[in-house]
Amino acid sequence: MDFLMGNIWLWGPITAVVIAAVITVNALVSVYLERKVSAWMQNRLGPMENGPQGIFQTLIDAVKLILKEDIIARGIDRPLFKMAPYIVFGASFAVFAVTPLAEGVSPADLDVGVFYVLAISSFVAVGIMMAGWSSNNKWSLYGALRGVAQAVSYEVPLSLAVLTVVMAAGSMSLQTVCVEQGGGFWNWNGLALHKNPFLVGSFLIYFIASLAEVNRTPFDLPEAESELVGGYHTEYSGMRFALFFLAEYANMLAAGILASVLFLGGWQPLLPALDFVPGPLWLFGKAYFFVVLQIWIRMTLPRLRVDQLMYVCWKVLVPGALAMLVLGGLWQLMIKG
Amino acid sequence: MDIKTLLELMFGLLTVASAIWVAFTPKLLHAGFSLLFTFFGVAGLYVMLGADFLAAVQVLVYIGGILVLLLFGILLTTAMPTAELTVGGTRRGQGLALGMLLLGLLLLAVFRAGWPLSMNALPETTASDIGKGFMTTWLLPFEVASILLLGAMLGALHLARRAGEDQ
Amino acid sequence: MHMESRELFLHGSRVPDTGPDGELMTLNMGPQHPSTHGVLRLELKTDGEEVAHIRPHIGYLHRCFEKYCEKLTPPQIVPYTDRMDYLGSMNNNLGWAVACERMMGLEVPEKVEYMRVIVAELNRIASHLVAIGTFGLDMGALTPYFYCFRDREMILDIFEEICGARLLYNYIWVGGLSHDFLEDTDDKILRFCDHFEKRIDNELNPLLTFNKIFVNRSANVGVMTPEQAWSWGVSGPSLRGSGVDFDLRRDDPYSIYDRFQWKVCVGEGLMGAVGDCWDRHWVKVLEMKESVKIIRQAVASRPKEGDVKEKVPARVKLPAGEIYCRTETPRGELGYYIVSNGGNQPERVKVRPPAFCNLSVIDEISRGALIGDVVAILGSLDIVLGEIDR
Amino acid sequence: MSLHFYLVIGAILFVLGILSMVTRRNAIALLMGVELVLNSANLNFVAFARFTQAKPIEGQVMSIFIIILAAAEAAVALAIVMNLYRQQRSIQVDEAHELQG
Amino acid sequence: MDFAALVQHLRAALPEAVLEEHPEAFSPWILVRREALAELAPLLRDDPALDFNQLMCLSGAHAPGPEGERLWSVLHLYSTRHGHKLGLKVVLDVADPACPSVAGVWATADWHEREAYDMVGITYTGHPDLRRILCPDDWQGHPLRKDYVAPATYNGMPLD
Repeated sequence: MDFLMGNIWLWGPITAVVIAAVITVNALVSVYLERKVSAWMQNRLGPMENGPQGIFQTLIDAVKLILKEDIIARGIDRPLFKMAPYIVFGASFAVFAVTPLAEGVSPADLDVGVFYVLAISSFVAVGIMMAGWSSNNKWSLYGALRGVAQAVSYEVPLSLAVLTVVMAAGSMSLQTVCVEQGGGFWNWNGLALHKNPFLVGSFLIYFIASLAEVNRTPFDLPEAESELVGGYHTEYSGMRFALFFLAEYANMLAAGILASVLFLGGWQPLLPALDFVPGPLWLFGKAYFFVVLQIWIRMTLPRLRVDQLMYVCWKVLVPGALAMLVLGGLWQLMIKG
Repeated sequence: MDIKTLLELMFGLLTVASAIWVAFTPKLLHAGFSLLFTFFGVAGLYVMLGADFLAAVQVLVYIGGILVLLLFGILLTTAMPTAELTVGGTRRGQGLALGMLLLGLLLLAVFRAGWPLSMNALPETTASDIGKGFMTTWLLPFEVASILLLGAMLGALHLARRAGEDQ
Repeated sequence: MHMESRELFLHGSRVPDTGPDGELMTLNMGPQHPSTHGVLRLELKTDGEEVAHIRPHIGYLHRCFEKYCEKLTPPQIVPYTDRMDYLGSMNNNLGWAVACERMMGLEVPEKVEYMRVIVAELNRIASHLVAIGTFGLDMGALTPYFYCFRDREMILDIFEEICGARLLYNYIWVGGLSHDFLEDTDDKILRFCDHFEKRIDNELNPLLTFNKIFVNRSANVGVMTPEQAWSWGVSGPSLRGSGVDFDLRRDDPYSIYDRFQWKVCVGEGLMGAVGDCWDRHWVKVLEMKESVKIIRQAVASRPKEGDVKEKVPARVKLPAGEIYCRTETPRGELGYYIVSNGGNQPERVKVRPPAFCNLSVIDEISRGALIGDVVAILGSLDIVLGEIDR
Repeated sequence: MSLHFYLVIGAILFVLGILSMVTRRNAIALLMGVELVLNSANLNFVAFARFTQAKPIEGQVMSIFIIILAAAEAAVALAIVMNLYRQQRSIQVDEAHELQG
Repeated sequence: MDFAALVQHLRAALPEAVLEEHPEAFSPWILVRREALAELAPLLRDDPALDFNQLMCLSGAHAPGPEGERLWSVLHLYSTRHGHKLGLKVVLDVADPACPSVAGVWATADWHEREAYDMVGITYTGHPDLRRILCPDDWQGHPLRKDYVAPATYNGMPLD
């Protein structure tokens, strides 16, 4: 509750603006990364026209999206249609409020930080459903149904994997989780075989489930362009589409941030000696490592089918995550006492 | 104005306004999505009451679970997205009269009763207290609740299966 | 008939609207849809994600090929055949040339025959590369598509050198060819073959063919039995994918295919049932290797001397009579039914496009499939709408 | 804000929930009414715990139990609704006669 | 079986069916009596000596002949087991363009008959779903008829 106690009139707006700026810049960087990394993997050049190596291409695309007409087709449920992008965007926006940037520095260090992130991301499902339904387009509806089913299902293994970390750290505060992993990369949860080997399994499960949560290949069924045209955002254009786009890339980064905080030490440096590099750089460096990993996977793997998606979730990830949770708990009890 | 009071007012207004929409809108889908704001407003009020863990639970279970379930139910029980989904109200007048009566009674009770007020300092963190409570004082209800959830899950699975899938 | 056509268009006649779980939803896939490989409309009757029936609606690309043929002389028709199956133009040219030459009793020089086989097989590889790449794309695999197109580009470069066009070649004429190969064309082709064989084994197969997700998506999906395939007139890799050992190049020989050592590849159900989408994909992969074999032999033994246009008649006149002549294009059996009354223009030309028949089976093999499967099945059938609609 | 503020909001929510349950015919709209009532009860519990008790945790624990109940109730109720829809093609509750013994 | 043997076999099985034979053609064909086609088609497919398992092509044509303009429905059959081919032709009057459908025997005929109906206007009796296939469903006329004149407008849209 600390953030309410300080001078919220000052800190609230500043934090909001900074987060908005981070999300926007992140979208520009991630889109550029996605284009260049995929081009590099596919023997192409990618965007080359605007600026050196085409670095301004995404900026120009963003301007284009903002200037484009906001088309609202006939038969659309207007209030819901207009509201949906804001809900999706707002949810991904709010997740960043608990990012631990450095020791003791985070926009809001909630005691229930991890839980807060999980709770807030459930808004996305409702927003997706709102968008898909109100579009009055069957492809959108399919996308929405898939998206919601997927988000709800993969939240289970995701939460279970996160729980393992919470158990190990003894706190749901992201700051505490970070502090716990100090002292070099061998103490990071995702690599610390000596601390609790089952955390490594949780790391893997978390990463796979987070791919599904942020709708990335091979789990990008809600927007599977070769099947559902564009999924739930088929009917969107202009600024509203840009919001979905921003939210998607913000979610990618948020998944990366959460992964690095929970499993790779967050703002902790690689080695204690590298302390002089500021924490946010470490954090975002690790987060972008995960973003690039997501892009890499997208360019490598085909997409799963709906039934296979559910199979992977309920028959592979959930039992796996449960096993990691139980074994990790036992380890905690027995070995560490 | 105090920031806290302002937020309380805002959340309260959001809760009530969206709940009114839930109760009176003729469109089923709008009622469903309006419920999102009611739940969110209530979660905000929980935060104002110092129950941050409960607020997160509220969002996670009500919005992420129950609301999604309700919306899914709506979508699955209507064949086409274009169909006008009315909630089919009846006895609107009688209901309204009854509601007004009830509201009057409740408000009377709220304001006339002498509540033993005793403001306490907020605990440092509610999550660990609640967790400890579940494992000690309320262990039995906690276990009963988990069995109830398991039973509900199995029951729902059984009910939702198609007739031909019994084998 | 016309009276009820509007009704038929809107509701269809033989497709029931109810499924086991109540009403079926009509879902229009296309005419504008990323995975219809052209302008095709599939009317899906779905029960949730499950597809109960598919009704393909074609004709969006109808360009009156058969009507034009009645007004053109046989050499003038050659460029029009290019535009039917625009991914396998050489093979379309070849089919037309073979049909006309059979009617006229024309013998083409050895050299021309060899060169025809080389370009036809190169074009087969190019076409299969597009088919494989887009099949992967349909399943969300983005990168193999670019790798396939990179290799296809090398073939197109060769074609550009020998005839100046990259897509619609007008290369194989009745009685000959439009241009001779260049000095270094043979070397280029051989270099491509060396490069390409490695690419299949080192890149395409590990990345796509044996990718676990890809296999799971395509194996046991859209299974077509040999009986179904024969009944619906399915041909080409789709027929062979069902385990049928039948290839017109061997079983109804034309040109000089009987002189080469190669084998007909059939689906064996390595990953699932025989005749599933994976088998159809696998047959294409194997066929590309066989085509490389044929090309190598043809390049090695082709006569280098002589003119490729010496036998091209100044005025082609088809003698009176009718013929049905078929050849194996990348997509299967391309048949030309030509009726001539001895005049300058044919009386009637009917094309039997392979993709037309291949597409018609889609309803039968995708009952009970999911929407994602329909995309896979469509991709595995490898249709070209320009040919279906003509 | 005082206790009364929360109690008033709780009362309004409760009345609106009852109103939905009484006037709506669609089964899912009815369920929404139930959720409103449960929320109002929860809000009261938490508010009372905050303003009148030495240990505010007990009210919150009660609320969590209610949320658990609500989740279970929603799951089962929706399963019933789905079944109803499958058999009757309608989820208007006054048309559901088969539930009567 | 060569063409002569095929014709002999058919004449023995169904004496009325075969009207003419044309062994001299590039693709030898027989002229079949319209009424006999429905009976002939299952025989062609199921008789183990014939075993025509593939309908290679079914074409509709509108061709002027000695007796004036006629509609043709031409079937080209192939047997993968025996490797023999046969062309079947049914000649129809423009005024009475009904022809028995073989879609129940070879499914290939389903779409090809629809195309023949669309292009030259042969109405196949017994076809499961005889609709236009390439032209729009409300198109007027049959484009591959010799006397076809392209309409000036379609649904109010000018056509050039």
